[in-house]
Amino acid sequence: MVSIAPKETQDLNQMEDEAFRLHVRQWIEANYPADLRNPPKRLHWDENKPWYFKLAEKGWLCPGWPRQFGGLGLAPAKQIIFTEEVERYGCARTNDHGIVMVGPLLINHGTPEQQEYFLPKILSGEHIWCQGYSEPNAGSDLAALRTEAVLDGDHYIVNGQKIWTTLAMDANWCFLLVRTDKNAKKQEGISFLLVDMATPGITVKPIINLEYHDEFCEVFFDNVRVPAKNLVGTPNRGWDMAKALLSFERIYLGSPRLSAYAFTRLRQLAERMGVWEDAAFQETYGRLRLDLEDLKSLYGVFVDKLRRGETLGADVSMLKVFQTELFQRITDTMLEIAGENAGLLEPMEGNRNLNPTGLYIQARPATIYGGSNEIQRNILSKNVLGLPG
Amino acid sequence: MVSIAPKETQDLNQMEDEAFRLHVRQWIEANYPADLRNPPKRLHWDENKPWYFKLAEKGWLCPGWPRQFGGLGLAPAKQIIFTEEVERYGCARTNDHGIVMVGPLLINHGTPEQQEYFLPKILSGEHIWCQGYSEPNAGSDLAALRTEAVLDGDHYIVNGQKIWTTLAMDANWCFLLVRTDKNAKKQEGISFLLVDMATPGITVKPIINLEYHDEFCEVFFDNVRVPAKNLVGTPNRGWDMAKALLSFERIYLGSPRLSAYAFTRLRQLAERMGVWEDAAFQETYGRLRLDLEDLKSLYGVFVDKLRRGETLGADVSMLKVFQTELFQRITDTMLEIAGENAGLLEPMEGNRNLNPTGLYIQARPATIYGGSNEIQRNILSKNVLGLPG
Amino acid sequence: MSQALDDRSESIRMIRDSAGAVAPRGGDTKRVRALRFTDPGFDKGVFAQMGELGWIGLAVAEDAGGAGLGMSEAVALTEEIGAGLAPEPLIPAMLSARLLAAVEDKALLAPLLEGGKVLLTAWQEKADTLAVHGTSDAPRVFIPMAAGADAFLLPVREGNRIALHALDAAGADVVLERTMDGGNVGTLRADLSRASRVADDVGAVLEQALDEAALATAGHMLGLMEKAFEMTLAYLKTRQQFGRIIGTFQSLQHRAADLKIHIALTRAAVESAAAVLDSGATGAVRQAAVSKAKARAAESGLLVLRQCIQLHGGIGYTDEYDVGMYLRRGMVIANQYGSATLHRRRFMALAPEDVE
Amino acid sequence: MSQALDDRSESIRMIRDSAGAVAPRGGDTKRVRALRFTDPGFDKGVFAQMGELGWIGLAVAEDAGGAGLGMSEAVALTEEIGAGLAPEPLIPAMLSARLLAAVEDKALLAPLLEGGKVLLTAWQEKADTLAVHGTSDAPRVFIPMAAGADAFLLPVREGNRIALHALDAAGADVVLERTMDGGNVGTLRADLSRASRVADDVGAVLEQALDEAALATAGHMLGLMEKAFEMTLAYLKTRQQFGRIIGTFQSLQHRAADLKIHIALTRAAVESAAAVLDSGATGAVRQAAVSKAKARAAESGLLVLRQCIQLHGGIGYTDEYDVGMYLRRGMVIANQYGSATLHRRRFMALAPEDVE
Repeated sequence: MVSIAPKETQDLNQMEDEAFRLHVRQWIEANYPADLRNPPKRLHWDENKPWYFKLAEKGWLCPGWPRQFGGLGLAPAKQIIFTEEVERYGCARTNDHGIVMVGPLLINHGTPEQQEYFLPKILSGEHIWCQGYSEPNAGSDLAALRTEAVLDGDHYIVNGQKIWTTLAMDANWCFLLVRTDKNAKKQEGISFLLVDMATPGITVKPIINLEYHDEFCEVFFDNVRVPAKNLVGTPNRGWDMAKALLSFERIYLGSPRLSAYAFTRLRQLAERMGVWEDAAFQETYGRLRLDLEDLKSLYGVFVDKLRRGETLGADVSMLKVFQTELFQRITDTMLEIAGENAGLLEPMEGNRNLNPTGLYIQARPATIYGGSNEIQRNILSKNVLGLPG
Repeated sequence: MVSIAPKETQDLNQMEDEAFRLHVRQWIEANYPADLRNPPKRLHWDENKPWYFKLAEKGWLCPGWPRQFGGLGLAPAKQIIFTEEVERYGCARTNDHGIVMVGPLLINHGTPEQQEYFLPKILSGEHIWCQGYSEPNAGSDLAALRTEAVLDGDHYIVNGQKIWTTLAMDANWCFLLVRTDKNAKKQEGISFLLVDMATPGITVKPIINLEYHDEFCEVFFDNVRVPAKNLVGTPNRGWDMAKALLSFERIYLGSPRLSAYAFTRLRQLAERMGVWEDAAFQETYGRLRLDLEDLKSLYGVFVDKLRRGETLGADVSMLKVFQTELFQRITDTMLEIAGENAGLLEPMEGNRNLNPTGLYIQARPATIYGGSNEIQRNILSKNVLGLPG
Repeated sequence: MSQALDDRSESIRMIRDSAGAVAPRGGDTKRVRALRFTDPGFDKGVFAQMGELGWIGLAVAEDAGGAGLGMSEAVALTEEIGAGLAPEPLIPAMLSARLLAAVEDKALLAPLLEGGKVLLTAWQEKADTLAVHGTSDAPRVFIPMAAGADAFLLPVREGNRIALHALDAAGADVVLERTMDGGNVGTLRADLSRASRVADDVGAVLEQALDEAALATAGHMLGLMEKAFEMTLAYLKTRQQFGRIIGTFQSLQHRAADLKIHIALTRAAVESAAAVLDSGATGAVRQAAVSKAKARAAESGLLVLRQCIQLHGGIGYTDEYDVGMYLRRGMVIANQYGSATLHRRRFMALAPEDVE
Repeated sequence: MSQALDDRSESIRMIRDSAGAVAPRGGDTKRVRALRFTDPGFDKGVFAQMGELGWIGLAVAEDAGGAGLGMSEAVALTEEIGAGLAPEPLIPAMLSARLLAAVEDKALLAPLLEGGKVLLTAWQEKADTLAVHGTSDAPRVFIPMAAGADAFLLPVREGNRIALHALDAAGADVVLERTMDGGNVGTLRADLSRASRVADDVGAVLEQALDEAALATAGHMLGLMEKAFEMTLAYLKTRQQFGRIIGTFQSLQHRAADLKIHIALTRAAVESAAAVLDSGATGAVRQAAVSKAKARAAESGLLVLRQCIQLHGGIGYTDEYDVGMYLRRGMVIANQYGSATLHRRRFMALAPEDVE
């Protein structure tokens, strides 16, 4: 349907797994900017767009999208290898909401017009998306959202406020959960709206976080006029679509990569601080190591399911809980052994690999975002263990 | 009022603290049976009655009771020293419900007749009491108790079942919480009744616990006739009296003695298992040691309040939570280092000091009885932190 | 690895089904309770049944009279055994079978595989070890269910080799101690002059067999965890306090969620280790995989089991209620074939890190 | 010990009250925020005020110009300073005052006590230590708020003695690094030829002063914990999600209860240690008491502060909301004058056990 064809002409699905892995690895090593490996903070668009365009050019931006929508139609098993290699090399996460959220949303629920208009612009990097979900009084309780969209002729008039909107300052489009029926029950009456960030009435205000970084934003909507055709799917049925999209996030947040990265840095720090040989440190380190290895094993169980084309159940929340808390425990240990360096703002000795405070702070929100770990435990309790409300 | 005068003629309150401590210590060492120090299980009456009678004879059975009721009228500061010495030497807990519960209850709320009849028989060891509180469906939720007492002339007819009644098989009297008004709100309509265990209709059935020991019992009441004059205080007002009595239990359960005892045994076990010098074990041991020391400091804060004659608040629950969980963590560590001895039923090598499994099992219910630690945290949350219902 | 698991899902399912005949997951604990604190502490008839079902020789090659299956099936089986609390010494018997099959001593192997004779290997000289010293005159300790042994296999060091001897249990100097779960362990002071020589060197196969026993024990622990947790969930869903099902209390819900995570980690560690062994791994790779699984099982196992007691409240502390039997069994097996600390350290010493 | 505390409750109350003038517990953080990432990172006027209030010489004897109070008052004061997040280097200044009072150098001491001069002691040569090597040419590291120093006191080893030198900050080679809380630490490469000799041996008093600084830092941490927890409780009592005040969720209630226990343990450890020092304890008794308190404060401190972030959810991760400032300060002071591990090990090495 769409006009950009993937550059990769050979059918990657036909390759042997290991050959494919090597193919991906070599290309990444040749093309990913070395100075951006394992960046300590989430990168802004101006920093990571060269890489985004490299991926786009190669046709590897959206490997999981079907070929008819401009993707590679990569089989799940191959997608996993692709992701493993991206993570192995420490490639920065791009402004990927268009790729992982909007694309699948439109492919599954969009009109042909929406697909034809939006998908190529994601593939080309023309549209960079942000996700308008949380609100000041609808965080963990997302369904309590109050940003409303009222139909006025062939436009919706949007009023309200979003918060924790990742990299909204870099985005030119936003996919927005809005309330379109105030009288319906909480989860009903919510719709999915695609909004051009250039529309008058939108104000983006960065939030400085504990990393002194502006990763998140508040986004204010003051009588913003959005064409009615930009509603995705059925009006008032946005909640189910939003929930379905979260499955990506849950496995992503459960990936061992952050813990594995921090663990490597723990060793470097321990060596630098002269405690590496300390038997008690070795015991702590060994415990963390086994936690990490078992996390990898458990992650493998879920990845195998994906590889077999199965849908993941609510039990994937186990990964998110364990991974994020392990990440925190590793960085807690860093602070304990860092001596007075535990108070420094910048990496030690200008060495980005010796950055205990940066990683410690970075690990804090991991248990909050993507559905706080309290929410994840509620989900496990109710949907996996069947404990009563 | 009562006839038994304390044997101790000198006024102990006048002694210097250290002199008093020495006085108590020497007497304990001379009189406590050496083979009963730090018994691995709660002793039965036939085992600990010699010590009970020794105390009674000396007049030290109820040091805290006022002199006019046959006690020593010992000042709080001196009582604390007395308790410290008893715990230091590892004296077994006696069948002490009469002493710490019934005595204070009757002294504060009993009729002169009740005081005159019952108190001397506690002091003499003629009456051994047990506590009829919990029921199968009223454990953590004690106020849900359903054992009922219906007035029939000058007797109450008691029907129902109690559970977790400590050493009921050893007791000849029971103080019982019963429902005397089924129509009142949960906490109202509860009364305090004193019951002769020889009354027809009472069946005591020991419960074998995880120590393979019969410390607890079920007690069944089938049309048991109890003289109405054995009701303590105002009918339907038993709940408040029961709650007030629990303050003893909370500080008692928060005492560091169990953790301190287990900690000593941990060292002996570590030495025996050859891990004492292991640096990683030393780190674990050091953490437990500091937890124990800080527990002692915190316990000291509460003891100081008692010494000043203050009433303890709900925050004493902190001690119970921390002490019992520390006790468990110490015994968890024992099991970890015990190798295959972690599975033995009896102490290792016939040495009662090398008894990791006994202590491990003994530590399990500590977080359950006396108001489970979940309940204690509820209390802390509501009554100390003021968090809403 | 996961592909291999997929291919084997059928044999694993069959093993689990067959386990139901002996150690039914949903069954009562009458049989188990009746055997506690008796001698030998298990049922020789049931042991024979285990032999007939091919369990003792599960991982022994078919041409040696075994079932020719692997560790993936073995851990599924021991998991079921754990869930059903069967007291029979299956894992020690599998260990002995592995040795005898390797040295091709059919005379001893056949009755063991059939479950007609209980042969226990007396390899251990001190607590918490996997090392086989083979000191000829050292007492051999912690022999599980020694009260029921018909014979002992005795590794004895001769220079760099570990010879294997067999010793009839009748007349042997065995001192028994009771275990928490109502079973027993024995200390054997062997009189080598009464023993017969079986093989010249079992050093390598014994090392492997001990690894397999450690992993099978991890599977046993997984079964205890799963079943005790299942009972606990059922209790949380029915028990009322304060006018509410206690499973509605969020603090208990979250603790249950954490226990579920520990169980899932244990299962992932055990099953992935079994797949590593089934892929033919040897040496450090095998040992690292086993140690990773056993360390997890020992540590998460006791954690889950003791929390199951706590979540039951008072009733969990009674002998009458079954959940305590799972904790007791857990105490017995947690450190068998190596404690969490031993295995954690072995893992750290063996497993290379992906250091950039 | 507790009797002593009772007697001092009045002086402790007065110190706490006076702290309100400078670091009001209930006040806003405008002043603190404005000073972040500036040079010198604190307000010399406020420092002078601290001097006028007698804080810098709090534990210095009255005849030496101090307030003649003790550690019980000092930890109450630093607790208030922590609760109010004041960035002024009070604890380092108290340390310097202790040294100068001991060696009776009134010329240097007087302006320090008055708060007119900021004198910082550059004793430290590596991270996480309490040892004073006094290597004459070694860079001195982690000097808190070095950007604001008027002069440095420099301990230099001469055989078995530790001499003290003073060095004007103007012209000194100081490299600054920013800290998480917006302050700074400096590395001083001292040119001893520019320094003046103050005293021949401060070894013993410096050891004591470092213990006192460690304990005062534990008090500082206690203040951070108390205040951050107070903010968190207030948040739990007002914030709504799912149509409920989030403080009604039992999992959050129980976590709050656990944090309260950690705070209570820390307070008990800090205040009892202060009483030990005030009773005149020296040597191992003093060191053990300090180490017990500092180990607890460092460990429970960070635990409580990071949980306060978690209990706030997203808002806790913003710089705009104050609770994060408490975590950041906590990161800066947790390991100052020794980490939890250092102090735990020192305690274990020093404190005898009551072994039967």
